[in-house]
Amino acid sequence: MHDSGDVKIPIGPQHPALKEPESFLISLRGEKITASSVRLGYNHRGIEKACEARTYTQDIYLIERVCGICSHSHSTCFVQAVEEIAGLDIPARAKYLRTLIAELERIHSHLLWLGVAGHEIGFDTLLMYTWRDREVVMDILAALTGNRVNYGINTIGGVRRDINAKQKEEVLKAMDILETQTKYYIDLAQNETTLLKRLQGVGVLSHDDAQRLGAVGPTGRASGIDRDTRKDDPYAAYGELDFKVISVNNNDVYGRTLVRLGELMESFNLVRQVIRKLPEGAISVKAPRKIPAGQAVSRYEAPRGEDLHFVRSNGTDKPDRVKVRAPTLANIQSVSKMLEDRYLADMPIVVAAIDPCFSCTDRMVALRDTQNRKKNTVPWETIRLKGIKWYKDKGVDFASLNKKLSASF
Amino acid sequence: MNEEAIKQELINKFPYLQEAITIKRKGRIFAQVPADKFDAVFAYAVKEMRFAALSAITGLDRGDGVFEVIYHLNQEGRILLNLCVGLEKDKLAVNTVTAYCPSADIYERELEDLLGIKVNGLAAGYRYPLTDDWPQGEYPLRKDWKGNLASKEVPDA
Amino acid sequence: MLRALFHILIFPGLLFLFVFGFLAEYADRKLYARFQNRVGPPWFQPIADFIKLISKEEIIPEEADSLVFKLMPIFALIASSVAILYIPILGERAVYAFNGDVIVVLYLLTIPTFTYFLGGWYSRSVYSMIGAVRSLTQLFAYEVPLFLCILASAMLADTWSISGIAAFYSRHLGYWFCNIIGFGVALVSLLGKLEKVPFDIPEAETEIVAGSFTEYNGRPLAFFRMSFNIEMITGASLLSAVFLPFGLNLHPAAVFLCYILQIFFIIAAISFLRALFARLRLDQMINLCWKYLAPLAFLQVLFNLILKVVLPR
Amino acid sequence: MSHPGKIGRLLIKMLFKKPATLNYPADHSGMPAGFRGKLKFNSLNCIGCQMCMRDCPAGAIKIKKTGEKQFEAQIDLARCIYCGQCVDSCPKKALEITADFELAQLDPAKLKVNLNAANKNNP
Repeated sequence: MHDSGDVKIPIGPQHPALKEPESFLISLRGEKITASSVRLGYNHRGIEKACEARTYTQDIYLIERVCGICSHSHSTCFVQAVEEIAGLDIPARAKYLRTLIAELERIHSHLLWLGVAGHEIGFDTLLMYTWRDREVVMDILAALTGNRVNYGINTIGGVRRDINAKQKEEVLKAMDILETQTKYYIDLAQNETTLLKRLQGVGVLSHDDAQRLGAVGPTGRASGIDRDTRKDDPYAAYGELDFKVISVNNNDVYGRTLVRLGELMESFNLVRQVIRKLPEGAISVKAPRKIPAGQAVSRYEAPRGEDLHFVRSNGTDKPDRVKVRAPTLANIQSVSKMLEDRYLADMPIVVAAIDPCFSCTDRMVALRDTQNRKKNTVPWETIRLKGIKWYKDKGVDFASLNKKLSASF
Repeated sequence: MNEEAIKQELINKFPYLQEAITIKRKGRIFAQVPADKFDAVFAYAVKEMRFAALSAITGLDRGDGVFEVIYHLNQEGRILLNLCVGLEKDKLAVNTVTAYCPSADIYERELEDLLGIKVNGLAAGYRYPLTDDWPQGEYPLRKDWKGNLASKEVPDA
Repeated sequence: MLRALFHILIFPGLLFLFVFGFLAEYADRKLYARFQNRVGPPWFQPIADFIKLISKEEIIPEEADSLVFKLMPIFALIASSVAILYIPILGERAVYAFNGDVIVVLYLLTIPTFTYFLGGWYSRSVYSMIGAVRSLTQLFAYEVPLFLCILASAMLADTWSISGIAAFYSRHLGYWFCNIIGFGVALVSLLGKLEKVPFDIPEAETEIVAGSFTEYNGRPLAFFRMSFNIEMITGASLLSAVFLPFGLNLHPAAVFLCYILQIFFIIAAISFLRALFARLRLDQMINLCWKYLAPLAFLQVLFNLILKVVLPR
Repeated sequence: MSHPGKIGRLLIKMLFKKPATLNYPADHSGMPAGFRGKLKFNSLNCIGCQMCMRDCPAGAIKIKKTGEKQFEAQIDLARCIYCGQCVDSCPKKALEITADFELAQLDPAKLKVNLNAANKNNP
């Protein structure tokens, strides 16, 4: 894999291109990548072990924080598994509201991805514009659910908040604004030369490679595998809604961009359908505190791909085992395949194209003392204090700053 | 190929699975497979019955000294076949399935790291998800592991 | 002697360049932000950044050659500020003009790129080495078209001194239009020299952290960023002197106003181009330069040669 | 027909439009009404059943008995994740969510807020 001749450069775990910690070891000959290996696990926080120590209601909020961007996907997937074990049949209105928030989350996740992709290839204007438009859908989500990201709309047996007529108007108005913007971005992605140059033919994953390596979601659908859990294994209200599964055969990053933009357009009319067909009735059903023993597997089409939760209960109010398989885990294995004989400059956009989603943990830092050559492990705390002391010697005293600031509060 | 037909075909091929297969609901088939016959059933399901995609591998410690490994296979995304293998505490080993599904590699490393289930034939590589300086013999997802790691002195990296 | 000191230290020298450099950076960043529908930084942001960097602790990597590490920013600063003395700012006459100062200015403007290479190479980090090599490869791609365009207009003006070129075109106002292709190519090459977005490959933030400046911090980084600002001023005034000879012999105040307007127009063009494109890969950038910029420059030279014969003196 | 600089027209248009970013905190537009921020405690309705303490995912709320039929809620704003589960679990509507989200403090001790019966208008 890594022969000794090439220059080996580490990308990550702390690297501006990768928003979250995953580390790649890339060996280069000139500008060409000859081999790459990926190292994961920096974000392991032991969520599955923690779930076994908490009740089901508390677990919803823990599972929601597995991923910062697609929190609704994980909480819906978990709650559906628990409802299936408990045999709860949630009211139709709750199903439609879950689908509404799911599609709004897909819209904000794809717009975020479009901006990050633009930033990875140095097109910051696209980042600024897409993230400005994303604020429209974030405000809608904040108004509907009470928070911009971790919505907390799900509870076992249904949803916690309802939607009134005025909010329905706002959602429809926002969809029209976003649809015009997305049409412009589709036209831009297809016709802007520098964008095309940086996206076409990059990160190629052929159809059977994608199948063999188990690529899911937009990464798979850009290589011709049209698997979409919303269509194959419908959950919530997707059974009663009609929509197309977007899949192209470009097999490269450009194809993934087209798939995500196509899905944005699909999400807009899905949201309109949900608002139009929203049935009347209760929004949640009373759920028992102790869930009877049993097991269930629930699947969900997260913005990044198929998300799978396995829950096993043992009759108490705490789950016996919760297994979360995030979509990125399935896609990360095809990254090494995509990176083969690509340029180093394509590395960030190829990694960003599968839209990886991790988060970071507290780490020790190993500092080598140049005078006495002794290497010691310095925890964060000492570095923080060293920083403060260093500035104090320079006459900048933070204590007085605190007093001044707190006086003004 | 609906759930009934799949169940019937499995039972014809492997008669000992007669009462071990249950259809929980549309698209979910659970099958309890004895450990020694697991490789044959898995190969048959992947090769002949087009359960080509391995969605995930779940490992769990039932607490009563029996561990379980569940292979979630799906057929064109619609039907999920969950092959469940029980393992005794003293003989915690399974054979790798990376020959049929290369994507299983990272799921099997997770089994090894978090539950200590030995996967024979798994290629060498980085451990996932725990760190390199994680002490040997500590398997966090086991029921008897209480996470008293903080007290132990972390070896110098 | 006093006049020389005044020229070096005050007017077209360091003080003017510092202040004008901060103003130019502010205009560039504010316009770039407004193009992207953002509010943009306050006017004192560049000065604040400079002061913050100056007050920071200076950490030099152990393997790096500390002498080279410290000296390169100073050389970059000197090279780009000395070049301004040969470029006419107030009217047609630069402070020092002799027949051949075009070559001197062009070489002085190339030195900063070499200092980025040496600074990056000697700070021994993997990212800065790759960034350093990239800035050199990129240098050869955009340098040739830039030289050709400026030499083309020098040929038409039949002189090797920038002041002479400016004087010639201000007398024959009609001729400046035939250099329009040269102006376009020179503008794009200036983007390459200043390492702005379509060509900021050596400093690609998302690939190699900060390219050759990865290990730089504190005072050296402050001087490097300062040299970028001054290089922007010098490059822009070179382009405006050679290609935009407007209002060179009016009332001195009007001349200075024209100069400021031209510099502002060039900076606006730079930030517009910066907001317009995605960053190219190195191989694409070199293709672009050799497939489009160089032929256009040759066309400009050819065009000027014909004009030299046809046009009355 | 792909050509470079396709976004040019939009750039010029954006130059003359109002920027979309705000100068927070000077420009203080705040969050929509239903936003989940700091808790409010009506101590009169509280019966001390501690259902909220049981359901709180972060263990951020403590209910103490300060007298006959008088209860005090101690909320740790640092641990609280503002999910509002306690508001739903409370059978007596003693807890409410306000939209106040600017709760940063320099002194960590100030993050432990005591909402008790004494002051009606909760700090």
